[in-house]
Amino acid sequence: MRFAFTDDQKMLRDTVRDVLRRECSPEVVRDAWEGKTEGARSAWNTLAQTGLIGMTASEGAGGMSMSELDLLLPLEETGYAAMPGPIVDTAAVGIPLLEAAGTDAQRERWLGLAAAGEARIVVSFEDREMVPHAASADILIAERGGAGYCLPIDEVSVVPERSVDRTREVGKVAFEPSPSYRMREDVNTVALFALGRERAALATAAQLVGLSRRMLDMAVQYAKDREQFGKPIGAQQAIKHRLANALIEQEFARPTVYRAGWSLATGARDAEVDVSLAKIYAGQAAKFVAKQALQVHGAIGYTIECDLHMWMKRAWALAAAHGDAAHHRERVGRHVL
Amino acid sequence: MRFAFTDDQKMLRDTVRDVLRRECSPEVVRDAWEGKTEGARSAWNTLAQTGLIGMTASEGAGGMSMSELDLLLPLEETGYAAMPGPIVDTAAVGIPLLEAAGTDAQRERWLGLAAAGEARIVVSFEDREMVPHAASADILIAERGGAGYCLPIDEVSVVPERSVDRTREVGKVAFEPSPSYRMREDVNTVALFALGRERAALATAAQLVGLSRRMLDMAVQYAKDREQFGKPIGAQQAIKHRLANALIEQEFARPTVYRAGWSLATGARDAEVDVSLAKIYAGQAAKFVAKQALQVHGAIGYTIECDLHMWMKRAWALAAAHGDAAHHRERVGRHVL
Amino acid sequence: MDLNFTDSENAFRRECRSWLEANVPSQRLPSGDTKEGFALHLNWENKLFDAGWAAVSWPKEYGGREATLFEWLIFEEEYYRVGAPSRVTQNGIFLLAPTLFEFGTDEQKSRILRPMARGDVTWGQAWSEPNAGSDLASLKSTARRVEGGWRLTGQKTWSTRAAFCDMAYGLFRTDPDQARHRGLTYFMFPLRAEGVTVRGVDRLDGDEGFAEIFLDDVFVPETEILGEVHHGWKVAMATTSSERGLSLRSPGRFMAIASRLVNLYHRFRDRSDPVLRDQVIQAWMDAQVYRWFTYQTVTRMAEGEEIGPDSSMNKVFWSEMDVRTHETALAIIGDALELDEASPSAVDAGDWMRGFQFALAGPIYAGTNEIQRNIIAERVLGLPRK
Amino acid sequence: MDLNFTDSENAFRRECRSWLEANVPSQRLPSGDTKEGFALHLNWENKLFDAGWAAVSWPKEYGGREATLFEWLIFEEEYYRVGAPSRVTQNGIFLLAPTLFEFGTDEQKSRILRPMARGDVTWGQAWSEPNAGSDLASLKSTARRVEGGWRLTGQKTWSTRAAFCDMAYGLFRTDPDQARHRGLTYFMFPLRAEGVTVRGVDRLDGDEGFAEIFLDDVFVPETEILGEVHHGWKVAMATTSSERGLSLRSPGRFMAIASRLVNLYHRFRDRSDPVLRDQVIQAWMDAQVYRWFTYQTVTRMAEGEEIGPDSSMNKVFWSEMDVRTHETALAIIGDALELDEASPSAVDAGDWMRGFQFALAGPIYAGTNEIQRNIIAERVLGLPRK
Repeated sequence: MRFAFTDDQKMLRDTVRDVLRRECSPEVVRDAWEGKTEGARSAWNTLAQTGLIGMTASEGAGGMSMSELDLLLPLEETGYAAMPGPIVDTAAVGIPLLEAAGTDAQRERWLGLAAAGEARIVVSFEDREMVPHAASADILIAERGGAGYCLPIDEVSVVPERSVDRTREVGKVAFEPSPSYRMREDVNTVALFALGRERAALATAAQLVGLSRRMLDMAVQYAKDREQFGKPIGAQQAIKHRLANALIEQEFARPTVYRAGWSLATGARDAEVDVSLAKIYAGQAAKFVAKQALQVHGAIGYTIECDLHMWMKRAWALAAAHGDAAHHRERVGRHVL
Repeated sequence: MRFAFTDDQKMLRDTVRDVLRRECSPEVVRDAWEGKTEGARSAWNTLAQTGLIGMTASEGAGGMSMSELDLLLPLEETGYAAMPGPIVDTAAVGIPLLEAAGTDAQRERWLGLAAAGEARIVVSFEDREMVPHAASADILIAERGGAGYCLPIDEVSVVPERSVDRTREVGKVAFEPSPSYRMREDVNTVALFALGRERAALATAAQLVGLSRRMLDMAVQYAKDREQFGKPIGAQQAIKHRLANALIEQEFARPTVYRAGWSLATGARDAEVDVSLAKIYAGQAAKFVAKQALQVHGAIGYTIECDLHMWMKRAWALAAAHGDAAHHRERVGRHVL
Repeated sequence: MDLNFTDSENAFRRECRSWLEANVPSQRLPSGDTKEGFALHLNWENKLFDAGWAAVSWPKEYGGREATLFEWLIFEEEYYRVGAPSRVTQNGIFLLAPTLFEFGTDEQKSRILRPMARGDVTWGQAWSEPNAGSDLASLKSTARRVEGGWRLTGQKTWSTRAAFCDMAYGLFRTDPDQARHRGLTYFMFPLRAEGVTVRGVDRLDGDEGFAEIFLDDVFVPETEILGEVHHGWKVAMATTSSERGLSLRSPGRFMAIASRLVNLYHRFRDRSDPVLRDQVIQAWMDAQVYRWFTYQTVTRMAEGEEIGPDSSMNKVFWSEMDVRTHETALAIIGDALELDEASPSAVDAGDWMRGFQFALAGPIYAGTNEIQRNIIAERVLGLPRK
Repeated sequence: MDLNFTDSENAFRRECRSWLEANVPSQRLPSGDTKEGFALHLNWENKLFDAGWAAVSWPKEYGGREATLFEWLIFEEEYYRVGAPSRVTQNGIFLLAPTLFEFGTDEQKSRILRPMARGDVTWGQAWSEPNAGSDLASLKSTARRVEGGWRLTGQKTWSTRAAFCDMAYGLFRTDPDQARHRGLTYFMFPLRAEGVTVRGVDRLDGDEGFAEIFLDDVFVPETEILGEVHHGWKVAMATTSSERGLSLRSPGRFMAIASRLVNLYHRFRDRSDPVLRDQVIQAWMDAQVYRWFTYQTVTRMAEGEEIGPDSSMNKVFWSEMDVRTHETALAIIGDALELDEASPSAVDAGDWMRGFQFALAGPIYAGTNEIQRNIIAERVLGLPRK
């Protein structure tokens, strides 16, 4: 029993953290909100150059064969930076699906590009036609009627919707399920997409932890800086306890996410229960931290001139994505009771 | 629309308050805990002499024909004092039931005595064999198989149980449902007992409000008196907010109980929904205030040398009695959804 | 205690209801916190005033109906029940007007009230400054006495809808030798005068609902002072206590939201689990309980009692109830909660997310809930200040 | 990261389990916080020690097994899983012993540890005084130097089980010229010596679990000082941080309670509504999450890291989880919740109400949760003290 990441895993996290600190500042996120995505694209490309977009691809395909567990800390950092773009869909879900279920032609055409960060993948599970980043992606992988499809985005109808988090560029996708898009039929497609759902939920949970950490950092900094009645508001016990509670929620969510990463990576029994716990606690923590951070910021946090709102809105969206609390609690309930 | 008690109702409350302040001190409650019930009996008798035990009886039977609404503030005071004894069963439920459903002989034998406080009534609803104060009561009124029974307690088998609140003297009652105990058959027994249940729930809610008020008073006083780090603990913002939250819970429960009293007294439509709200909010508030009061008292509140525990334990018992939160929420749910 | 409405109260309700049902715009107006929406809302406010519904509790001479407090609550219940547009005049009618009635001269009242209620002259509040939010007494804007009046200088912020308004009101330090609560004066001032710059600030929900106001030696005549010079704090406290109390949040608002929530639950029943069902019940119950609490308070007010710090309990309760209720709605909606009014697939045009964001401001504005809890603890429970 | 137990850890678990299953008393012992129950519990502790399970992490020379931290957690999981008796020796083994290992002399360790772990000499803590609870540094008891030792005078309170114990430990002011944290010394002292009066105090749950200790010029030899004279604060902080940290509350305890709750739910399923079901799920999940959090912390400790103020997060989490879990159980039980072990109709002999009352102490003792939150805010988040 050893509940800690390896030095390699921490080094990878540090690399991602450094890249994002340099290239994905709040200004870059703010630009993406206004449709100016050059900065975010550039951060994506730098991550790709260091091999981080394709890290789950096999080494033959230009990747590092990394597991769900290896992916957690890098994804947490993308949440911390509120990085725009379909990194969950591409790195955590799409590339492994393409590799496991893509036809030779599909893999040949797309896998290397995806692993190099040059083709962005979005994934549409059965009955989930609403897909973030659909319009700006290059490839859609979709599950329809128990079969897998893989097609270039320009052959997909994408009806734009609008998220409270403008960087998410949500769209409703539809396409003709033509045989030419079909993925392999000699694999257990249903099981592979089911695994994809687990990976999506887990990866989202990791991002939620990162979002929490950043919002808490912002709130703590603000509480130290902002003075009222002649002293920093962070000296008030009500503010202290609010932020202490936020930290507790966040810090208990973290190992829960890490545990789920280990379970999925090692194929542990009841791994899906662990994934549900991860999603529930990470979503709950992020929403809770958002609320505390907003209250600590007061009216300033209530404007879009303050960066906080971009993190809060991402948190609200992700807490509901890939199974909201009700969905995952029901799954845990069936296991426990 | 006027949401306030009349001067008469407030005067009655003041009378009860004065009697209980004099005759039902914490020492009297503590004595009752240890089986020494003389003091509590004496308080009961004084309340009876001022007409307050029999107030719901008709004037012909020595009462004041008072309504469920009139009864609320006096009962709230009995909660404030944690008065031992079956006052809810006798005054709020038993006397009206006896008067409405008792045979001439039963009424002749018991009603005057009950109204004068000389015969204490306990009530056992269908499927509720656990009855507080059974052993020390004089009369049992019971609903069995849709019929009403009224009999002297010495003809009832009472198997003693023990409550966390020792003054409640809970017992399990059983008796031979002989025709000689039958109450009137020419009335709607089921409806009358159903009304009795509403009255029991409402009266209990009123007592819960009184319990809350006393626990909060104790906690506020303690927070003013107890010093730590050189100043009263009540100067700490965490203590302030804890007690402010307790006050809010309590003060929103109060009008909810009063509304239910008015609804029952005037036969308002959906009165039972109002009763459920009253029981839910009063129970919730009392449990919440108990928890805050205990935390404010710290270790001292955790001993039975501190009076607080007698109020807390009464609150826990009453919050679950006559329909717990789950029961009443379900009833409201059926109305709303 | 009589919790039935009187015949005349019922008649009043019928009159409200039938007028509102006949006149409320059938099309939802765009948000009143945007420039175009603000103008459309003013049309509605004109109509409301002309029919005598803009300020039902005001004296008839100013366009009101001299309604009782309970009639006012009835009006609000009906107003929200029918889903009528939000009131862009509220910072005038509900915050400034009560202060005018208490401290204003006859000249001020007859000049200001009717145009305010009709929406012909619109008012924003100018309480906060960048470093004086909850700690209002630390404000730094000044007023300097000049021939025939005063000159105002300073910066105000979080002024709701001030980007679209004509006038504003706030406190300025008139005696530089006094500190904190002393030496302040309550001024009304024009937003479109020389020396005034108003910069809109987008809120969380994307609307330009806030503004910053920069004042650079702006002239206002003597007639624009409310109450006495140097004694503005007392005047302002009357306004903020009405802001914190009943006026902004009548029970009708929350009863209407609870009804909409019940309706939402029914529409999504197949995917709403029993826990969500219970939260819907809770929301409905909370709105009821808030109603009884408020009726009790209004009875005390109607009978001449001062409410004082008790109103802090209202503020904490409704603001946190409002957040919970919207959270429940979003949980029912599930992952479509993120879609806004520009989305074809949005549930109820994204209203619940918009309402949620608006609700999140509740625990912050009009005195944060931290401050309200301090007030409750110190002034109601009597706990020591330090 | 490897969240599988190793072969040797699994072997350790099997060994614990089979010994415990064979030896745990089949009859529930009466509460260890009563005089008769205490004696029966000591019999059990003897047996536990003789089989080498009393203090698994101790060196073998003192009767331990030199178990790793994870093996200790495994032992605890098995201990609670099988429902073994609560440990009346815990104030010795889990609070005093770690301090002895850190600050004790060889003579002290070889004299004190084995009898402590075997339950032959029983230990109570004597931290609090009537006016020094959370503010421990304000204590007033004194120790005066005399020929060959010291004389202790003062009053201690909230001493768990001290009414039945042989010895206690606590801080006394040895330098009257120093204030607060300075000039204090950590003493071990006899409870049955001349000048000591112990008065039992009944707890909320009716057990005589607390005691007050009155000391009137009680002699203790020099050998009973732990650490240096006048430097007791540092020694005490080591104890209280172990009290606040892992030692009192291993995950196994809460996993066992969660399992019992699931079992209770199944038995009362027909009257448990879906909301209660959800709360049962929550309780189960919280115990899991607490387990992962603790495993993460224990890994850090095993790798030599100092945990420090992070342990305050454990304390807040488990203490509030424990209250919630018991509240859920009581809600399932319904109005029979009030019946205690003397009642024929009590559910599970009233254990849940008893456990609830015990749980309510969690947010109070070992540093109130208010203090823990201050620590988290100031020492982990770095917020300003004043």
